[in-house]
Amino acid sequence: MSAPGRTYWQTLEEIADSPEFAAAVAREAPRFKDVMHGFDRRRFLQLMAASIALGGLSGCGPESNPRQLLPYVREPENVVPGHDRFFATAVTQSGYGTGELVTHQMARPIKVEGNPEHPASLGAASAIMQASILQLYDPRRAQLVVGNGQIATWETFVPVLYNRRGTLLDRKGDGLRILTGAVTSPFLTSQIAALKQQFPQMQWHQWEPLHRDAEMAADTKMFGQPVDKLYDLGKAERILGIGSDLISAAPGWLAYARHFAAARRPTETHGKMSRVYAIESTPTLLGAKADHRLPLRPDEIDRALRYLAGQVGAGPQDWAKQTNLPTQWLKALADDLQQNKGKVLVHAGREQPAEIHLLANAINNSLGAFGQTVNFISPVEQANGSKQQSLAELTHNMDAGKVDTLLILGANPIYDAPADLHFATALKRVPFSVSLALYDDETALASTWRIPATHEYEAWSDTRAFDGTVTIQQPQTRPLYGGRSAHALLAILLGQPEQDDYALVHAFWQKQAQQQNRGDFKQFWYDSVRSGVVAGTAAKPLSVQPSSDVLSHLPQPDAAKSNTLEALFRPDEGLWDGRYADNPWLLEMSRPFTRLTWDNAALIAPATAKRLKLATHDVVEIAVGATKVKAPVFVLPGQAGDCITLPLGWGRSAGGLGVGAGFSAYPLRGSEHPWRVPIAGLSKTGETYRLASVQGQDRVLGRDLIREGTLQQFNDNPDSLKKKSKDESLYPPYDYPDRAWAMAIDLNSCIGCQACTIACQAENNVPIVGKDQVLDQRIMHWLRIDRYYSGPADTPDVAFEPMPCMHCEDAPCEVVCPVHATVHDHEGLNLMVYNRCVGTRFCSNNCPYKVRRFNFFAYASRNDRPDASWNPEVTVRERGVMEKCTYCIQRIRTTQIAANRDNRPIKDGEIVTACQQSCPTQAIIFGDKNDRESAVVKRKDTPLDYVLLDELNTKPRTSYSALIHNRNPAIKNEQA
Amino acid sequence: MTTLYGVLAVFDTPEAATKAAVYLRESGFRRFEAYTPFPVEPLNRVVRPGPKWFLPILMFVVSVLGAGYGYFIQYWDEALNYPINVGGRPHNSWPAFMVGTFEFMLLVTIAAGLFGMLAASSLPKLYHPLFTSRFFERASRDRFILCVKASDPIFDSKDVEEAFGQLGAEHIEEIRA
Amino acid sequence: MAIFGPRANLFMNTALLALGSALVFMLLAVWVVPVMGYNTQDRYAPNQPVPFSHRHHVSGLGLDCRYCHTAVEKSANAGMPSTAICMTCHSQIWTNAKMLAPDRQSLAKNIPIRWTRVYTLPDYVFFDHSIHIAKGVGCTECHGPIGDMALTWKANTLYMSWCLSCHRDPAPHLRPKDQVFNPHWQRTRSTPSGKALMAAFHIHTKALSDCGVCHR
Amino acid sequence: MTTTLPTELPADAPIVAPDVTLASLSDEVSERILTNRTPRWWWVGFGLSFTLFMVLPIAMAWLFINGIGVWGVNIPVAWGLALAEYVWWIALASGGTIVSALFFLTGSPWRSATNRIAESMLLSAIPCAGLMPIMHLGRPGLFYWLFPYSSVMGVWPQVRSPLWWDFICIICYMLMSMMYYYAGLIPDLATVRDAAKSRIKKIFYGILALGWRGSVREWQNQRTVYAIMSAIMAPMVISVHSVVGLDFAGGLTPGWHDTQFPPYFFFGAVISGTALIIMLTILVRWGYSLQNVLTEYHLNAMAKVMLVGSLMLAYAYVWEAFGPIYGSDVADKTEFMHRVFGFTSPAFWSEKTLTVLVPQLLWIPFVRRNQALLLAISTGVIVGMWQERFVFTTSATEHNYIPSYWGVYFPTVWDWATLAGTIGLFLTLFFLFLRFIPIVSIAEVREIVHKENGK
Repeated sequence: MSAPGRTYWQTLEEIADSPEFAAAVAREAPRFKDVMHGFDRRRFLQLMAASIALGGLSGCGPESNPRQLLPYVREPENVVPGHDRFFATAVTQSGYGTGELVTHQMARPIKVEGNPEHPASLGAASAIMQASILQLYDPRRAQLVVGNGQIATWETFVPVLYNRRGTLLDRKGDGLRILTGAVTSPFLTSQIAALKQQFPQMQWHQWEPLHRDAEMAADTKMFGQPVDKLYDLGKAERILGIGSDLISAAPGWLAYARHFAAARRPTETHGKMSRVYAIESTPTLLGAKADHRLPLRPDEIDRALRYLAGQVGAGPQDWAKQTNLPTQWLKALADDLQQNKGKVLVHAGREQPAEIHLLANAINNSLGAFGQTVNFISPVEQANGSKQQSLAELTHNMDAGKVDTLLILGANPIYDAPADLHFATALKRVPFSVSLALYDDETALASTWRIPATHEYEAWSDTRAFDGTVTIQQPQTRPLYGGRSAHALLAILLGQPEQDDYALVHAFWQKQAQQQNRGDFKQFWYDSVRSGVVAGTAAKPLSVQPSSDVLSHLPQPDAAKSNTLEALFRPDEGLWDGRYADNPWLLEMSRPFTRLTWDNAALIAPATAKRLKLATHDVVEIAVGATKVKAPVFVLPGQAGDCITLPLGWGRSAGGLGVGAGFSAYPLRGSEHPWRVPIAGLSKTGETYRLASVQGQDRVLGRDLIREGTLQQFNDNPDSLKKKSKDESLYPPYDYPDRAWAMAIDLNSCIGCQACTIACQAENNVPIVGKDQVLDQRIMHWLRIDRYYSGPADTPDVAFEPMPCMHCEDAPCEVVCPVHATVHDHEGLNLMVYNRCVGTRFCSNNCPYKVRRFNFFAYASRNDRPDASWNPEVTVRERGVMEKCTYCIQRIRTTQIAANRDNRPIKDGEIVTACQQSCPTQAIIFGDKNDRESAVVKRKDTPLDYVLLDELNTKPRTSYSALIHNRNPAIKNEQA
Repeated sequence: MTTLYGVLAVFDTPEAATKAAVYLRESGFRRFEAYTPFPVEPLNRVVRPGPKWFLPILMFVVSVLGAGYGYFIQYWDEALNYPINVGGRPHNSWPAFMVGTFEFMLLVTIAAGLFGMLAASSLPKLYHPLFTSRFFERASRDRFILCVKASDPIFDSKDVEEAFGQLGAEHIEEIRA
Repeated sequence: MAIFGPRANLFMNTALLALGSALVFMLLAVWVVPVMGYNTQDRYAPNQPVPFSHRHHVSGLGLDCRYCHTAVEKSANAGMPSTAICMTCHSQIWTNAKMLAPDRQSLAKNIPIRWTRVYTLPDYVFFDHSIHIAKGVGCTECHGPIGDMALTWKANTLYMSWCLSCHRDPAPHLRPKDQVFNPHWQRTRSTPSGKALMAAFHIHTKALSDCGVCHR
Repeated sequence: MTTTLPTELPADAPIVAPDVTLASLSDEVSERILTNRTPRWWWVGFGLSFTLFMVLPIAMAWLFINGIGVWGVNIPVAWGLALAEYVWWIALASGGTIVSALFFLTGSPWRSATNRIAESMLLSAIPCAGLMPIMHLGRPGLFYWLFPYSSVMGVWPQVRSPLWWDFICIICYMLMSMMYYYAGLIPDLATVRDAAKSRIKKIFYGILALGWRGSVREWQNQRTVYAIMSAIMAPMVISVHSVVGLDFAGGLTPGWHDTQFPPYFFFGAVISGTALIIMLTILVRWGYSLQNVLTEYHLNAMAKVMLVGSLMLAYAYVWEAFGPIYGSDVADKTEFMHRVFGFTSPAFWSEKTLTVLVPQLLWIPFVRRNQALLLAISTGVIVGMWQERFVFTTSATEHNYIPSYWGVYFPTVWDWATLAGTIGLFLTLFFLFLRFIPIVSIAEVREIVHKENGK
């Protein structure tokens, strides 16, 4: 079977002597920088082409056309061919950095893991982080410098910019504008500051479509100064989420999710468990995990919060006399919160208006959350003003013709700016605009100059995490497509002789180190880069004075307006604001609630859909003001009535693979209504559109798939959820004396974030199949997260259930394979031998858990990603063979071989599966069932442990911990 | 002049042929054969074409051997050659091996039957002296033919032809090979 | 009147005989063809850019395998020697031997030498040199009398059945740790028995023939 | 199951026409294939069949070039049309053996004239069946890995798999049917050889007849062996189809995991096989105008078999419903509900109608004798059985144990092309048999003629 990954591996293992390799090594390990060579992209691509050509020659039997071996010319130190090496760095999302370790095989970055030493990661890695590795290799990335429509080169661009600098200096930088996204990078900030000195008249603007303006404004109002809040979920016993993105998108959510889950495992917390309430208009991950969830329209949320404020004494008493609200529910909530003063956390999502944030702050304040569950630091972002204002000013200046030089660094306003600003037309007024972008996106194409940007894995830079911790980002390879970094660009404007980003960043930190007198810089630099964390840079806690009367002059709530539709804008779980819209893994990642791939849709509550006579797949035309947008409908249980959620980030018109996928909601998004806007008209077009959702049925239909109970039940009788399972079997038992690999998955911890799915995809060379094939039900994900509803359709309980291979001891799949292609080994792994498979697909029919995947076409070779990006430790599967989760057998084998080499036992936790490693909430544990001390056994021994479809007696090795709800006895309605 | 193979007589009914055959046997002839368009039961008893039990026994023996081999090859495969844990089933899952055993047994039995039959009838034999007679073709149509072989100890062409004549043979002919 | 003369029987029988033997022959072919030299590439010795002789370097000069194949004890790949390694000696001796021109060019131009593979495993087989070395499997067990090869030739089929034969019964293929790299090692009366070695190396054959050992 | 049928002859339907003599019988039957003037209806029929057959190579080429993905199969529904048709073809084939072997044992006189048609049909149907499982493999080129042969991998087939049983069954069944066919055919070949005028044909059939002379010794051996063979073929065909049933019942998929399917499948074979034989018999009677040999008596008898078949099937259907409804398995229940009310339910209901309700008409003697009606009912049965196999194969995996992974199956144009192509293949082969093989077992009918007409 032809396996590009492996072939490339076998040839590149020796190719790797080539200059770019040595250079890459030098780049990755600073102390090798003396071995640096120049880098030539064309040569790199030639080599790739060569490797692709060689890809076809692999296979068994005689080598009619033997392959070649290319050894090093000079062996670099510390590179053992075939050994993984890890390099710390960080990726940013809307400015905030998350630390990670990038795995290298022969100097090729192939996998992203979280950096356990980094506060924002704690070892976990989000789906988006992990997918970034594919973006690095994406052949669709921008590769050409283009000036005024002419293909140019960096070398021709530099003088142009340099000359411009001259004229700008004369007018003190008047007319010079710089547009960036949110910036936390100390170095970039210092560069811009330096510019400001040279060009006093210049302006720096930032734009983030998913900005946190409202929260910032509210906090500034509340505390008299801008602050960032840090949450201590260990202390929070009562959590109220208001459309909260606390464990899904907020800066630092990976860390928050870790602590959130830790407080919700009754078996580990001696029967104690935080109680979570959620009030939201559209389902969030926090809402899914909430013990009580109340879907409300935005205006209802406003009044509900005022009611709460009244109840807990944070606001005027008369607010407590609200009507047409589920007051019984809210009252119970209010009482519960008050009984837990000091242990309460109220969190509102970035999409909530300033009033809500003020109310949340006030309630937190009066319930003594500040200093306990909520702590303050000065903002991590360097320029923390309103992004919206910032962009508005810029646009107006452009319209007024005040701007003649505009540098756009990694922003894409033409696509995602508020529609009413008409940025595109404004940009036409700018005679000289430069766009530094990863893709030839909408803005880049409209600028007079466009420069391919470096990926974050291709250049030196630095960034700060949600708590202020600084990471020095080191490149994982030389620029694959000739990109340039923002630093290099600004350096030119600063009149510095062209130097590469390494020198710049290095110099900057040398200065910093001196100022902070860090002692020996060499050591400091080495440690910081190596560990991925600059020690002691976490922001100091800030003591603030919350003003108590913020609520007094709060504008009156808009009157209840039911049956008038509202559009809500939300970030997409995979594409964020659209900047990841070209990433195949994220496009094909099933969204936690809709399970949609390759598309976004207008999410409508069942009741509303009924009223409007709409069904999933219908196409509607949504009119806001004069603008109309066509969108397919998706009926989403748990969505609040009368509001239609439109995920942002889709419908790109330029860029890479994402072009044409989904629809863009940005045209409907204006400045005054960034997150919710009344819908002028919604009309059914009569067309239908096929949405590729990978969820078959929404409910378990009486099967024992999701076992759940209440904390009450559990504490009264821990074994109440145990079901008597009989171990009768006709077959003599096989015993697994040495090792018995097993997995335990905790449904309480799983928040459905999809990180494990992407981790598995990255680790195991799982190909993407494309929308058509997903529609044909041929998606390849080895590990999927099933989503089940229970209870009424409008306010359902949600359960997420990760489904890897169960590795049944009496596996039904194995017995029906006629060629021994799937069998057991002596450690109880259910092996899948691809090269023996003839593709009868009987095993899949006979798998009760439906975790087997089949290569109906040669998907792997259809994926246009460079061979270098596949994991060389895993076979790339050919057309016509079955495949499935292997418990990451390659990791097991590598560790076992290493252990056997020096005759030592394997420690528990030494072997970690990809899904387990990436999981932010540690929902997945893998280990040896025979080792009574192992973590996996500890979890399996808990009374909550159960296996799926017990009655089939397949004896799965993967087991689950039942779902426990910490219900508030005062709330009768089980579902709300 | 080639050697005499035997004398052939054509009868138009099985009864006549049988009568003739009985006569031949009673008058001490041993080496004669009857050729008929369809099996005529009485003739069997007169002509005595050899043991009836041979083929059944042959097929039985073969079937036993076949079954044995069929089972063994499966047992060898799963339990001896490469014993792998398949879904926790025992290496010697004899119930599962039964199908293969059974089918293979039947296959070899049928084969033994067919080839045994041909061998026992010493077929194929494209050439046979009798084919030289143009009357012989009717043995596969509507006539019943007796043939006394010259090799019979008491064979004498004159007597035989005479006898056939009396027995009402339609046609009498000497066959030479 | 007959269409077939007496000879027809002869023809018929010969024909049947031929048919039968043809069938038997085809059945045998299933066994024979795969193990024919053409398919096993037995003694396949491709031309190399530099006609490197193990006989000269190993048996002659007594170089240790690990001098060139540096990673063989640490990693799955034995590691092909870099040009630099060749040049450690050949910068001193045979400095302008015609035969070594490719080396000098490679070093000068910083372009790797392109050797031709002698052993190629399919991509779905994951072989690890280091563990075999660690468990006392000598180089020559797989690479044949490599120490005496003028030009490296393929000494084994690399068929799965060949791998299995050793994975099922490693004992006869083991040798004391210190002899692993000895190209001319012979089992003597004093060498510990295969059983003893298996115990010493903690080799347990039970799981050694699991599919997952080589196929991932 | 298939016990003896009433062998009493209806007054109005003699088993052979009184005017048939030994001579006329041999001459007529052999003349049909010896004649140099191939009838026009044969050319037309053969031409159409062959054109249809030509769809198959195209479909296969497309399949092998692009991969199994060109079919509608998916996960969860990993088996689609190909497997359904495989079962369908096997059922049709088995019908042939049932008529020729089972009713030889029961000594039903009507079997003699029809068994050659039945077996020719069987031999034409097996290739169609055999193709399916190989085509549906992900890597068809490697199907030979199912053979127990010594490979350099040292790995052998996994003989616990129902698929392997199946593979072995098909191969054995094909070989055995051929030998059984030939063992019965030799005397007739001899007849044709002797009837042939042209030298070529004499040689051709002469070689095939292996020099059969019809001596008492040959007859005795042939009859002994043939009887035993029939006694073997009968259980053989039952086992073959039971194993096909085990392909499904062997697993634990809801809707498949049911002990009744082996007999269930066999019943299907009885009815659909007989139906096809009836259609072909009518074709042969009409085409070769052999009404005097293939009399209404035969049609009548086979109609009765079909009726019995439909009754057995009805019994199986009752159990098909009883299991899920009475049982406690939720998955089974939902799966059955899907089968009955799901989106394939039209096929489900029409299948039950065509295979169980409509054949009840056969209680009426008139219907059993009326060729037009018989033709219609038989066609209905065959179509119905196809639907049954289709619904059975796909509906189970569509609604499996994991609701979140429920799916649907839609055949693609290439699925249908494969079906069309195999039908073409079947007809092509059958027409060839018609042209070159005595389509009525002369030797066996002779005995009846002798018994009935005495000459």
